[in-house]
Parts: sequence; structure tokens; C-alpha cells
Amino acid sequence: MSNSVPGSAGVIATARLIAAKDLRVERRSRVLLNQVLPFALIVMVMFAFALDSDAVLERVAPGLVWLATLFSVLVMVSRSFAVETGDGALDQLRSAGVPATGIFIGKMLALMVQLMVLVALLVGAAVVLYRAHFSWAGGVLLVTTATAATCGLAAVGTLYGGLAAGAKGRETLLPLLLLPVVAPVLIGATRATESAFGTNGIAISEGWPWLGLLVVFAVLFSVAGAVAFGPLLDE
Amino acid sequence: MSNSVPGSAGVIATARLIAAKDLRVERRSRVLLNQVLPFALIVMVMFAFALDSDAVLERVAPGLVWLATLFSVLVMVSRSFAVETGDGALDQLRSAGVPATGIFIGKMLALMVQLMVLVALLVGAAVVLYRAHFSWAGGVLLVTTATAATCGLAAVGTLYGGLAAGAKGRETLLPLLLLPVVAPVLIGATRATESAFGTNGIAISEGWPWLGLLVVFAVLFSVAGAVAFGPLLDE
Amino acid sequence: MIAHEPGIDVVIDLSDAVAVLGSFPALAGATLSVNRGEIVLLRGPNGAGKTTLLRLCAGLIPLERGHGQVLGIDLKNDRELVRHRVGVIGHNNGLYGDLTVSENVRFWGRTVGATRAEVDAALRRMGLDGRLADLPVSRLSAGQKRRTALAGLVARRAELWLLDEPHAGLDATGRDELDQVLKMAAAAGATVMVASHELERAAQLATRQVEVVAGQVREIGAP
Amino acid sequence: MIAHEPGIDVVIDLSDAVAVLGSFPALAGATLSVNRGEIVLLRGPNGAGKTTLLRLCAGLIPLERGHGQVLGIDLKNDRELVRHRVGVIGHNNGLYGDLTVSENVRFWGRTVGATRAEVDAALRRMGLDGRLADLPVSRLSAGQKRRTALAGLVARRAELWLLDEPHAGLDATGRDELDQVLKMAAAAGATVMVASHELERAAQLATRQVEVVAGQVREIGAP
Amino acid sequence: MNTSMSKHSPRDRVTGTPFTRGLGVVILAGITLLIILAIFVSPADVNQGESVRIMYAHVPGAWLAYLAFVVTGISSVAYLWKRTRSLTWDRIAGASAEVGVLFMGISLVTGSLWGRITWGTYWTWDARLTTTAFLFVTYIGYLAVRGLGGTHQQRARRSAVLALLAVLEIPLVHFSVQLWNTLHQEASVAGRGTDVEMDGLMLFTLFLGVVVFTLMYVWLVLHRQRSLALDDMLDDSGLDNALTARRAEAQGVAR
Ligand code: HEM
Ligand SMILES: Nc1ncnc2c1ncn2[C@@H]1O[C@H](COP(=O)(O)OP(=O)(O)OP(=O)(O)O)[C@@H](O)[C@H]1O
Ligand SMILES: Nc1ncnc2c1ncn2[C@@H]1O[C@H](COP(=O)(O)OP(=O)(O)OP(=O)(O)O)[C@@H](O)[C@H]1O
Ligand SMILES: [Mg+2]
Ligand SMILES: [Mg+2]
Repeated sequence: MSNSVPGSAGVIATARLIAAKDLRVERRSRVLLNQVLPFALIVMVMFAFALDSDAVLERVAPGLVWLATLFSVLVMVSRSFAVETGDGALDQLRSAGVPATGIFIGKMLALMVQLMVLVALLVGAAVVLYRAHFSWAGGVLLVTTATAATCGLAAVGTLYGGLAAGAKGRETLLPLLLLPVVAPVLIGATRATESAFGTNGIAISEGWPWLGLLVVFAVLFSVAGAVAFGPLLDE
Repeated sequence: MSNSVPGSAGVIATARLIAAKDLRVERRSRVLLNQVLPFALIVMVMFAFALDSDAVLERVAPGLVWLATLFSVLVMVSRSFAVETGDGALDQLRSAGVPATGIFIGKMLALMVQLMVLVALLVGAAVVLYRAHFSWAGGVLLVTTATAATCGLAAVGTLYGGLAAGAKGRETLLPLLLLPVVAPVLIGATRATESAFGTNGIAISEGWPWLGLLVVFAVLFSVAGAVAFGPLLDE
Repeated sequence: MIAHEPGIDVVIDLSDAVAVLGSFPALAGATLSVNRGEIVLLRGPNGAGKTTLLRLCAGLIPLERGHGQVLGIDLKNDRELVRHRVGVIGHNNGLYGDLTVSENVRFWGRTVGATRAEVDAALRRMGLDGRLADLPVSRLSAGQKRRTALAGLVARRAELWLLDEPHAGLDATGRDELDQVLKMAAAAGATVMVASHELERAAQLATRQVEVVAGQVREIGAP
Repeated sequence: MIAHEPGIDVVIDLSDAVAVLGSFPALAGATLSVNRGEIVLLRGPNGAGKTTLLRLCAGLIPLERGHGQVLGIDLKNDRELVRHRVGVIGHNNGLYGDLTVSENVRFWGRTVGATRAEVDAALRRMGLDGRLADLPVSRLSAGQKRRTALAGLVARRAELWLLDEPHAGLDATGRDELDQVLKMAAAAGATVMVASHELERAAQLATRQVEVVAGQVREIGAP
Repeated sequence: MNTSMSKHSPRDRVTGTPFTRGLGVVILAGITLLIILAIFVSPADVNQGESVRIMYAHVPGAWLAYLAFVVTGISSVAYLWKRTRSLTWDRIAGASAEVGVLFMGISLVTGSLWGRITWGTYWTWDARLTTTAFLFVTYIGYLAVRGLGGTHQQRARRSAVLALLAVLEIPLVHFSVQLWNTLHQEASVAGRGTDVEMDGLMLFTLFLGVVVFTLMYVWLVLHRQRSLALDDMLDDSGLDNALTARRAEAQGVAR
């Protein structure tokens, strides 16, 4: 704006604007609180039903937490972009020359915040429902795992959500693209959580390499998203 | 129309029109074929991976088939109503005085046809992937189970899909409504399928009572839908 | 000739009607009476309640207070019965993007029992035969979509036409075609109520103008 | 005063431009040159390519063949650079239904670096202060939504305004306000291109009319 | 754009050239030799018995799928890099991904047949098998995105980004046997120091299989790439016709 030509806001400012907007929309509509959360809890209960055996349940509890998270991510991403495409706001953002990297970071951050809340509650639920063992020693591992995993999920969800946003049949394209890619997150987070819980007698130290995988994934997709979001959105 | 006042089509005619329209939309957009099907298959793979033990897998294979079906139903129902609400067609149907019972039956039938295709393929996949045992003797039970279960799922899906259609945040409301209600279908279909497969040495004869549950469910929700769809859609 | 029950010549009869959206009285005591064969123009500022009035008359939203009859049917108790005798077009088009223009019009025509010939006539009437007929609606321009929606409406023989800004997006020819259709329908005994902001244009069409202001209706003399 | 690079007085310069939607040449060789300060009215039948022309000039769709420059920027290579200097409103409003009117306008203003004062001025300009400002957009009438979208556009100081049927849905006051805004912007050195089917009204606004027919552009003398 | 092709007459617009025809003959000969070596000449395995012969299709299939996906990735980079940007790269990427999915499919099918014989099951939730399935589905998703529509450039841009992300799964598949302790064969040929010693003739047959599959890959990609180019050209000439028609329409409206 130094040359007095009205320009668009910078990347950081845009990211902040978008994240604040998304969180405000969530605060108004309370979709996470009133709907996603119960959905995730029901998914976990359903698993418990489908498996129907305490011994098995306890062993697979960490996996189920992350599986429930995964399905919730699908729902949340599609909601996050339904907000943008409902009345052509995404198109408007493009045509206002708003930096795509900013849009990506903003939407990813908002998604991440919501996911963190969700994961925290699911882990709590797992402790209760599946009688998972929660040791304070594993706490640090668990928190870092959750952070890295949500970061990765938010990044890849936003990236592919944006890709699918314009397409017709996006309700179904998104899961197709997302699920195979997030498999490593599912695995990594499950194993790290297992060792944090001490499931099957796995030591905490075994969890750290898995955390490494999660961090690599998160960094990879955050960078990819920041770089590629513009070209993906563009016609 | 006998009194020469132009009226709307009857219930049956409407149902046929709507079902034909939905199936034509599917034929054009190929969403089931290109996207839901791979999605369902991936869901099955993910489950298997999260469980990660052959012995367990074989035991829970029937449950997983129906769990994957359930998640696909969510996706398909939301797609089915996205088609109606995208440009206000549902509102237009209401204001044209089209009989709501006809709309319900039409959309339910279209959903059922698509679900039948899906379930057939998933059962096939389960036989291969999870090494489920398929006996020809259990075939009859399996086919009737699949029919009753898809009928019930289609009915309840259409009913709640219509309910959620107008609401904001419908992407997340639908699963919340649907999942707890279909729990009986999940259980009944799983048990009936188990006995059709002979999983855990369950005899085929044990499956028939479960089939009864499914039939009751299907009849109940079909009737409820036919009756209540109009009031539900209305403001 | 459009059929009608003899003796009912007051097609719309509202007195002190109140309709509520959320908790807001979008119609706050509207009184209006429309006779058969009239073409009424609803004018008034944004948010005055024109759309709400049309939707109330179509039986789409409940009458909260006051009295209202449409085509001799009481809005308080039987508003569902109004619907299949009324043709409505709102701000949305209600089209299926994956189906072609002719498939859409045929679908909407057949839901109200129109014959194939009537559908074809409607397509021709709105200039949608030719290349456009087989194009998926998702590929149309804004005005072409509006035309398709109007063709779906024209395909049925409604007794009461309720149109919410029907001209928006139509080109000059389309406007003329639509006006002609509406005039013919009115001449044949149907009744038309149009909300519009294009006052000059709509004034030529209407036989009577009515102003909606803050949820109430005021008569304006014949144009 | 709107800033501009000195020396560039041809703001839009298209020659034989082709733009493709799907596989259809919606623009089939359009040649058009617009100078700074002009208010150009795009007219023409439905499906002629007006929307496509506007989107091409906004850098939203690629230039398939031919040449094109907007604000001195080549559309073939750098069309992304056009965007933040252009204000666009299309057939859709691009609003967030859960946010209030003022939140929406502020959001759109701030994405392009407008100050709080500018946003407030825009709200006042479009008559959106008062009760409406704190209403969620999902509860607005069609015209009120359009106003909100226009306020978001007014809040930024674009050098080139591209408007696709901006009047649709606005009431008489709204139309006047909008026209006034556009005239002031043009007087201050901005350029305006408007697609519209309301020919009488738009002719009063425009300094020049241009007809789009089957993807090509034809000059029409000054009004 | 591939302008060199438009110089030829329509009659030349076929996907075969003398080179590919020659290559085709070599491939046929190679396949024959491979079948003879694999089924009749090479010895049975100590552990696997006769079923080891499946390996000569299974392993080259997997490796060539890797190769194909890597080629897709490299072509995508070439497309994204401004200096080498050309739709030809995009078409090579697409062709290679299609062929890669085909080969991965071959490897999956032969693998599960082999599994049926040696492990007694078509499928098991082994890490290698699962990650392979994910890789397979990822590229199906890639092909679905290619089919989304839009302009050629848009298709190219989207799918190139996707290809770059997808190719990263290959190391995951390859190292999955080390990451997780699995049933599946460790990397015995291309892996780090293992104690498995392969019989010379078996190794040679495997080598021949890889060569034949590579030639097949080249042949398929060349043809497919050209047919994709023809598709795009058809689009372009369709555009020419459509342009003419639309201009004529404008004349028709002339006053
Ligand atoms: C559906 C089942 C199977 C799938 C999806 C599968 C997949 C693969 C893949 C992707 C590779 C390439 C590995 C790499 O180099 O990175 C491979 C290699 C190989 N597979 Fe399989 N496989 C399957 C079953 C089997 C079975 C049953 C056997 C034998 C008992 C087998 C033996 C081998 C061998 C010997 C190699 C070469 C190993 C090397 O040197 O890297 N596979 N398989
Ligand atoms: N939940 C609500 N809370 C408060 N006000 C509401 C609510 N829902 C609707 N409104 C108001 O009700 C009115 C609806 O008016 P309506 O849509 O009938 O207007 P209109 O005359 O059709 O306007 P336009 O010309 O813009 O289409 C608007 O003023 C709107 O702000
Ligand atoms: N995929 C496609 N296939 C064929 N035709 C298409 C496709 N996509 C768009 N079109 C056509 O391209 C044209 C787009 O025109 P555009 O939207 O620019 O028209 P417009 O002048 O803005 O019309 P309106 O006045 O109705 O808004 C229409 O004729 C439409 O039918
Ligand atoms: Mg209105
Ligand atoms: Mg247009």
C-alpha cells in the first residue's frame, strides 16, 4: 500500500482474518459442539458395539480414537468448505486477490483448533469407555502426538478440501482423496498413543519414532498446502 | 383431475418420477460408481488396518461390512439431499404441492437401488478381504437380510435426510441423527450376516430372528417416513 | 380456458395477516384482496415483506394471526391444499444441475400432471428448444437458468401465479415473452401477483399496483 | 482520488479474445478497448458471454487465445496480478450466512486492506447501519443481501469495477445509491464495466454502451 | 501445445510409429522367452516350491508401478516448472499413472494368488499389502481428479500437485516391511544386506521379467500419451469448429 494502490492484506493478516472468521462462524453455529462431538462419540460407541468384546476393545482403543477423529475430520472439512462455497465466497476470495497461502493457513488453523478440542475429548472418552490406561508419564508424548497429528490432519484436510470444493460430487470425492493419504497419520498416531497408554505393554520410548513420522507428515502437508493451494483453487 | 382443475401427479406417479430423476442424476454424475464405492472399500481397509489381527478380523468381518455400509449411507443421503437443496428444488417441490409421500418413496427407492449395488460389492469384498466364509446355504438368508437392511437404511436415511435438509450445519446434523437410530440395523444385519457366513460357528437358523428385527425396522421406518415426511419438510 | 370454481372471484383475501420469520413479523398485519383475472404488482423497499407475502399466499408459511383465504381455501387450516393450484417462482430456480434443460422442464411439468405436448410448448414459448434443450443446467448462464425455471412454471396450468422478481436476469426478449405469457394467462381467467423492483417495466404489465411497506400493504391507484 | 499508474489510460484492451467454458467458446473473439474513467454498459441476450467477459477481465478465467491486457497487465501470463486491483461482483453475493451484515462487510473490507472508517462509510453508503447491521445475513431478504455484498465492494478502492447485474434485487433507493457510488468512482478516475438487462436504467448510468452477441463485442454509439 | 503433430495429415494421426512397432515385436519375443524361462526352465524354490514362478510377474509389476509413479512425479515437476511447462508433460504424467495403476493391479492380483498358495489366504492385513492398497487407491484418486473437467491447464495443474504428494507414498510402501514386522518378503533383491541368496537362473529370469515389463511400460506409455494428445487435439479442433459456429451465430444476429 506504500504506492497508495489499494492492495490486499498480507499472508499473515489474511490467515488471521480467515481463522477468526471460521472460528466465529463455529461459535455462532455451534456445529462442532452440538453435532460433530456427539457424532464422534457415537462412532466410538458403535465400534464398541461392532466389536463387542472387552479384551479386544482395550487393545484397540487408541486405534479407535484416531479412527473416530478421522471420520470427524471428513465431516469438519466438508463443513468448512460448505461455508465457503454456499454463496460463492471462495470465488469472491479468489477474485479479491486474497493470497491463497493466507487462506490455506487460516482455514488450517481454525480446523486445527477445533480438532484439538475434539481429540482431547475423545481421548477422555476412550479412557472412560474402553478403560484405556492413562499414565501421567505418557502425557507429554500424548500431547505432542495429538498436536502433530491434528496439525497434519488439518493441513491435508484443508488442502484436499479446497481441491474438492469446486468439483461436483464433492461430498464423495473428498473421502476418496483423503482417506488413503491420512493412513500414515492413523497408524502413527495410533502407535504413539498406544505407547503413551502403555497398551499391550508397549514402552513409552517406542512411541517417539512414530511421533517423528507424524511431524514429517504435518510439515510436509503444511508446506505443500501453503505452496499449492493457490494453483489448486484456480481455474 | 376429473374436475379439470390441474392437479399434481398421484403418489405412485410422483414416486416413480422422483426415483427416475435421482437415478438419472446418478447416471450422469456417477458419484456412486466413482466415489462412494471406493470410499466404502477404503473404510473397510481402514478398519481392518486399525484392528490389525487376522483372528479378530475374521470374527468381526460381518460387522465391518455393515459399518462400512453405514458410513456410505451417510455420504449417499447427504448427496441425495444436496441435489434437492442446492438450488431450492425441495422448496419448489413443496410449493408445487407434490405429495410428500411420493417424494419420500421415490427418494427411498432410488437410495435403495444404489445401496443394494453397494452392499453386494461390499459382501464380495469381505469374502475376499476378511476371508469371510460364504456358504450357498446361507445365501438366501444373506440376500433377504441385505434386502431388509437396505430397505430400512434407505427409509430412515431418507426420513432424516429430509429433516436435516433445510437445517444449517446439515453436514453434521445428519450423522448425529442417523447413527443412533440405525444401531439396531447394524446389530441385526451383523448377526444375520454372521450366521449366513457361519462366523464363530453360528448356525444359519440363528439368523432368522435377527432378520425379523430388520424387517420390523424397515416396515416401521417406511411407514413412518411415508406418513411423517410431509410434516417434517414443512415449515 | 383455465378452470375455476364458479362463484369464487376473490382469489386472495387477507385481512390483518401476520406472518413471522424466526421471531420477526415480516408481515405485520397485511390486508389485501385480489380478484380473478387481475395482475397485481407488489412494490416496495427491500425487506418490506413482498417475498413473505407471496410465500404466505402460496401456503408455504403459516399464517400466524389474522385471516386469510386463497382460492377459497382457508390459510389457517388447509394451506397445503392451496399448493397444487398455485404456480410459484421464488428467488431460487429449483433446477437440477446434472439434468438437461428439457429433462428439468419435463420433470417439473410432470410433477403437476402436465402432458408432453404442454411441456414442449412451454420450452418453445421460453425459447429453449434447439441447442440449449440438451445442455445440462449447470452449464447455463444465469438468464438461461431463469428461463428454464419459468418454462417449468409455464408448463402447468395454475390458477394463481405468484412470481418473485421473475424478470431478474432475463434479457429483453425473455421479458417480453414472459409478460405475454402472464397477460394471456390472466386473460384466460388466471390471477397473477408479481413482486418486482423494475417499476417501469412491471407497471406496463400490471393492472393494479400495491405497495408493501414494513410488512403492511397500501393500495396505489391503477397505473 | 484513486491512484493509478500514470500513462496507462487504456484500462481494458482485448483483441480477438477467446475464453472457453468446458469446451464451449463462451467468448469467441472479443475485441474491446476501455479507457480510464469510462462507465461501460454490457448488454446483450442471455448466454451471449457478458459474465464470461467480466470474469476474463477480472483474471478469474484463462485467456485461451488472442490478446488481452487489463490495467497494463497481460492476461495470458499474469492474470493473478489483476485481481487485487479489481473489484468484482458476480451473480452470487459471496456472503457468510452465519455472520452479521457488519461482520461480513468488515471481513471483505479487511481482506483488501480497507480501514475501519472505510468499512463504516460503506455500510452507511448502502443504508446498512441501524437494525440490519447486527442481523445475520441468513435472515436478510434478497435485496438486503445484495446490498451487503455491494457494501463489501464499496469498502475497497478498486481501480476497475466489474459488476454483473448489480441492480438485480435492489429497490429504487438502492439503485440510486449504487449509481451514485459508481459515478463518483468514475469521476475520481476509476473505470466501471456493468453487465445489465435493465437497459433504460443502465443507459442513464453509462457513458458508453457495448453489445455482446454470441461471444463477440459490438460497439453501440454513445447513448 | 504439441504443434509438431498438427503438421501431419489426419491419416498420420495414429499412435503407432515404426519404433513402437519394432518395440512391440521385441516385447512379444521377450514375453515368450520370459514364459519359457519362468515356467519351464527356472528351478522351483526351496521354500516356495513351484509357486515361486508367480514372482516373475509379481515383482516386476510392483517395481514398474513404482517406476511409473515416479515418472508421473517427474513429469509433473517438469510441467510445474515454468521453463519446461508443456501439456506434453502433463499427458506423460497421466499416461504413466494409468499404466502404473495397471501394473500395480497386476502385482496385487498375482500377489494375492501367491498369498493363497503360500500363506493360505488371498489377503491379510500385512503392512506391505495394506500400504500397496493405499498406493493403488491414491492413484485411482489421482485419475479421478484428472477426470474432473475444466481446461487442460487446470487439469494439469491440479493433478501435478497431487502427483507430487502421492509419489511420497512409494518409500512408505517399500520400507513398510522394515517399519513393521511383516509376513511379506523382505526386500531381498534391492534391499540392504540380506542373507537370502538367489539362484543365478532365478535372478536372471527375474531380471528378464523386469526388462520385459519395462519395455511394455515404455510401449504402453508412448501409445497412451499419444492417444491423450489426440484427445486434446480433438478438443482443440472441436474448439475451432465451435468458434466458427459461434461466430456464424453472431453473423446471423447482425442487423
Ligand atoms: C496381495 C498380496 C501382495 C501384495 C499387494 C504384494 C506387494 C508387493 C510389492 C508392492 C512389492 C515391491 C516391494 C518393493 O520392492 O518395494 C513386492 C515385492 C515382492 N513380493 Fe509381494 N505382495 C503380495 C504378496 C506376496 C507373496 C504371497 C509373496 C511370496 C510369498 C510375495 C513375494 C514378494 C517378493 C519376493 C518380492 C520382492 C522383494 C524385494 O526384493 O523387494 N509377495 N510385493
Ligand atoms: N429471523 C429474523 N429476525 C429478524 N428479521 C428477520 C428474520 N427473518 C427475516 N427477517 C426480516 O424479514 C424481512 C423479510 O422480508 P422479505 O424477504 O419478505 O422482503 P422483500 O420485500 O421480499 O425484500 P426484497 O425486495 O429485498 O426481496 C426482512 O426485513 C428481514 O430482515
Ligand atoms: N460446458 C459448456 N458447454 C456448452 N456451453 C456452455 C458450457 N458452459 C457454458 N456454456 C455456455 O456459455 C455461455 C455462457 O455465457 P455467460 O454466462 O457469459 O452469459 P451472459 O451473457 O452472462 O448471460 P446472462 O445474461 O444470462 O447472464 C452460455 O451460452 C452457456 O450456455
Ligand atoms: Mg424478496
Ligand atoms: Mg450473466
